[in-house]
Amino acid sequence: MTLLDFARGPAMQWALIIFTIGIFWRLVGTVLLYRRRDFSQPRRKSGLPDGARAIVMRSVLPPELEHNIVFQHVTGYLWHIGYFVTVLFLGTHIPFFKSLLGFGWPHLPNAIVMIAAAVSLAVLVMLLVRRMLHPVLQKISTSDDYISVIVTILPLITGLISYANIGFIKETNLALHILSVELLLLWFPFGKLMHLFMTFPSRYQVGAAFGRRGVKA
Amino acid sequence: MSEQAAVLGKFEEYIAHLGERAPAQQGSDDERLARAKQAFRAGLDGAMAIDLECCIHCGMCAEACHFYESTQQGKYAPIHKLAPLRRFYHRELGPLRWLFRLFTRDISLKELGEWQEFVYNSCTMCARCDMICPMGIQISPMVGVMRSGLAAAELVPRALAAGTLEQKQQGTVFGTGAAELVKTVDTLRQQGLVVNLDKDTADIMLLSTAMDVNVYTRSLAGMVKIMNGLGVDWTLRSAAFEATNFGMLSGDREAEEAATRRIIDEALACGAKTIIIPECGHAYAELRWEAANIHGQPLPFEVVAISEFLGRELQAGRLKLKSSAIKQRVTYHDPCKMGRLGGVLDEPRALLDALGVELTEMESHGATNYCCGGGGGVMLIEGAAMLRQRAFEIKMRQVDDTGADAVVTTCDSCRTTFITGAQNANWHTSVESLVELVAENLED
Amino acid sequence: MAILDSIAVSVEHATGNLLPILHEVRHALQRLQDTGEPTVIDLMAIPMALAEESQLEAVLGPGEINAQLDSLGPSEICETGIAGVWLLTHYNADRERVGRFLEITRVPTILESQEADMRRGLTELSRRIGTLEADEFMTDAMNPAAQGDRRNTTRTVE
Amino acid sequence: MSNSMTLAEILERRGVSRRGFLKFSAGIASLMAMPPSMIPRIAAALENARRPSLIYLSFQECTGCTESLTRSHAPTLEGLIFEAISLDYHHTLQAAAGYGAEAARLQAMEENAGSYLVAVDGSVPLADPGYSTIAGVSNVDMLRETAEGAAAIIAIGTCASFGGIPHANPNPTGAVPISDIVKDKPIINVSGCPPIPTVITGVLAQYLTFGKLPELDDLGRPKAFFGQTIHDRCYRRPFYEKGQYAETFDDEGARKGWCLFRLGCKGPVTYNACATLKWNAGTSFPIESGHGCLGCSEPNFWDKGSFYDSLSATQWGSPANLGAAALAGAAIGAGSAMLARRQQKKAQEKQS
Repeated sequence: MTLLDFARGPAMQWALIIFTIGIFWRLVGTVLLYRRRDFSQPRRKSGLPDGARAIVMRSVLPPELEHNIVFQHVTGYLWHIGYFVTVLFLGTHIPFFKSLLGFGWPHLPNAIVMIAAAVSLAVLVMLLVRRMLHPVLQKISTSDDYISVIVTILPLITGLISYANIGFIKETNLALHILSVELLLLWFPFGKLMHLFMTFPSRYQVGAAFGRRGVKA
Repeated sequence: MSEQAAVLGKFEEYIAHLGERAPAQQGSDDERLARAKQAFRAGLDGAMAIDLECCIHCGMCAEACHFYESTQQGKYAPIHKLAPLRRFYHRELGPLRWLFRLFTRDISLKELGEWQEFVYNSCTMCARCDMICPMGIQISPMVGVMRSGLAAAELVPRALAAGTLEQKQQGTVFGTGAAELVKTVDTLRQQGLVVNLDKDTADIMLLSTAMDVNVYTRSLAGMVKIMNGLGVDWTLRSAAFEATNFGMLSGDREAEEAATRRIIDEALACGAKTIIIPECGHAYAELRWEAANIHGQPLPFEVVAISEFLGRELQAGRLKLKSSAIKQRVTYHDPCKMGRLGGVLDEPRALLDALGVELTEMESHGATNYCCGGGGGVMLIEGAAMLRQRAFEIKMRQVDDTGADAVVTTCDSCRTTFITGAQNANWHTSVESLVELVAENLED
Repeated sequence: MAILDSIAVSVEHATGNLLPILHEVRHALQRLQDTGEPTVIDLMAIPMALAEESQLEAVLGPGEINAQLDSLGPSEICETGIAGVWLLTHYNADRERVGRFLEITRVPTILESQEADMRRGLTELSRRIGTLEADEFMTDAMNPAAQGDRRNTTRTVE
Repeated sequence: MSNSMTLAEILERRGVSRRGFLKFSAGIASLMAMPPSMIPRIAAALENARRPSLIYLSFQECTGCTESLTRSHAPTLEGLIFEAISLDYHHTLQAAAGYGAEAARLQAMEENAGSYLVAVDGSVPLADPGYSTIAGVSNVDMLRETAEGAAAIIAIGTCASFGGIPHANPNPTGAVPISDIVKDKPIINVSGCPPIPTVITGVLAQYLTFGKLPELDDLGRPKAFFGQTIHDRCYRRPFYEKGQYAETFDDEGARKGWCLFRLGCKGPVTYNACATLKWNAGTSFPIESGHGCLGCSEPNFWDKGSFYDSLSATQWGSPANLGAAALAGAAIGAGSAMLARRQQKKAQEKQS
């Protein structure tokens, strides 16, 4: 049982199991909490149009709000898109999804994916440093924020190292890369990475709540 | 304008001593903490849970908050106001609470005490941060839950505590009871106005506030004049004329519900089909959106703000206004609880349009409007004076950018904050009440 | 098996090792001329696609000398179109390729006659001469008349 | 041929010229991926190498390695290497059988005590010695007995090196590699299923040439042949770097000879010399003929999931477990939510 076998075999198996249990536990445990009924007279019959609209349009803010956060928006989307392009469209990642989901999709040339990965890594590191220095972020950051960003950066670093074939021999590089992905899967349900799932209901709620009072949010 | 300032001066002096009448502390520390936790547990719900679960601490909410923008201090970041509530949620209600309890420290009374500055002095619950949060978190309602926790732990700023105690025990605000109302009504009647007070039944039950009865009597007079002009069946009820709700401002659920129930019962008693809320922001938020929930079922009558009502009457053609009566260039300040949190955006503008006023909007107006800095009871907290003034500077800049000579608004708190803010900053733009403008320009 | 054949496999110039080898040959040739030092490159150790191998031979081109060594299977030792650059290919008894070298030298060492072989050659030659002389003695003794037309006698060597 | 003669003398006896000997040394150098400049030194070393005796034991094996051994295209193996080494015992190749064959083995062991080589092919069953015996003697006993006086042991094939297929799950015979039994002798693992013929003779030639054991990696395999992975020396590597993969065995990518990573190639994690020495006399190797590497020279290659699942596919178990995990998570979540609701209802009653 080499490190790579362990990483590809039992470690991946248990990481995915704990990941799945954790996600459903936290999602169902949150969604089923007591929800207050609102008897007041709504200005809009159903919350659906406003809620659905907010899920998308909350990313596009009116100029008077946007001009203060252009930096956060640009860097945020830059590294998110770079990260997902790397994860979803690298040639060697597709078989992983194919084995998990049963279907695959076309991939992008390595050159493009590597640029996306490098940009994403650079921005993530810069944002981590900013989190330590910015007056607001210093005040509101918890250990979860730091763990989550490190756990997100590690697969990117080990992935780039494995691709560039520097550092350890290939199996160890690949094993470390897979283990870092498993660390991400294990931490996922317990930290703020859950916003991958929680963002959409939350945006729906703000859209519906403000829409109920006749305001586009 | 000067006569108003004089009366306002008297009122300010009254507020300055309000704190002295704050209730003494009763519960022991442990009881107060337990009650705070109970308030948190009762106040939180599934929607707030999802919000608390998906905050990624990106700090963007601070970029929308006038208190942070004007002071640039990290501690005024909106999400920071919810830190204790978030930890409580993860320890007590969240799905992984048994796990989080191992790694998240409990909340303490001392910490809640420190948070008074964040959830009262530096937060008007204006919900501008709710408009920017990339995760769609509604921070303002949760600040309300924080306030209910601090209120349960007797940690309310003295002025708000005193106001709440008075309203809870005597049912009056700033010492203005039925007698003071009658006195003002008599003065209006001497000016030739027909004031329906305590009619047995009426289609419309008009509400007023202590501020209107004592300070902005022309606003009350304006409402009366317009109502008579429209020939609607209305009345004021001395048993429940007070729209202000100190319980909502301080977070004291019990006081809040008592004041609201009093208005609902009175409306049912006189068979009103509509309740009209005077120029008061938080009263609209309370009665329009919370009263039915306190009542426990949909209300049998409609709840409308005066600006909303007049807008509708105008659009229905029943209200006729003299246009081009006002020459000044004007900008409109949307009271947060009317506009962003109430949805009353178009009616006031329709009225201003009918008055032939040249309206130039501020950069942030309507749903993204900057708060005047005095709402949510912050106007009464003297500890928040510096913060209010710094926040007001943003509003002044926004108004100056439009080049308007006057600001029209439709909320007593905003109006008072504008007047005192202008005095402190020696700022010459005047502030007008929408209702008074309409009343002065009714077509005969 | 027609199906398998139908899959036309075209191997592009994939490894990209062709140019590096040619550069190495050029340096070696330069060194040979400057210092006289020969160089041997083992082509078997360098992964090359089929097409690249034939292209290497095409670039170097055929030369004037094509030597054939028959020992433990055939070997071809030929000078390429570039003087001083020799291509050696060794096969074993089953005509399977055993070694393939590029030797940049005046003459590949394997072409030169070897000491041990020459020593053995010497003894073998003297033996053969010996037998030849013995034949002539026997014929003289048995048939003195035939001494004259020695030129066209064909002898079978016992 | 008695053991006293040196290889040079044997060659002369066979009428092989010195030039032929140079060609043989060049072949050995290329075989062992030695730098060509080493050829003269190899020739010199080979000339006066003493003829070691080799005892070839075959245990739980499929004779694939022996097939591979005799297919070796190293210079005239049949004629020369065996001449160089006296193959005193190989019960597949030797004519003698039964006690005669055993007698030859024992005799060879006595004569060359301490200096003979033992080549072992196949794993040794420990569950029940009776599973595999030769002339009534169980494999494990024969191995221990033969290994006693051996100078070194060459485990030929993945079975002897790491247990191979008999060792694969569920390993009914309790098959173990040679290194599990013989602890006190140097063991050279020439893994591969079968190993490349030239690698076997290469190791023998190296021992013959330098008289000492080749440098071994951490799994006891000669670094000369197992120092790099197939992936390192694969001629399709540029396609891997560019991200050009064959998706099926006959799609456009496969026709163009693109990388087979996505068809399960285990090249990146398999150490062997297939990519350079190639098979069938340098004709080709699995990847060149369009099929991914199986990783046959690595331990437990049979138990590492399907040969057609790519390295990044991972063995994450079955959708059923994840389904069960989802249900379990949801159930616990629902439970925790119900408990929380009850607490909240109590708090709200107390509140109002």
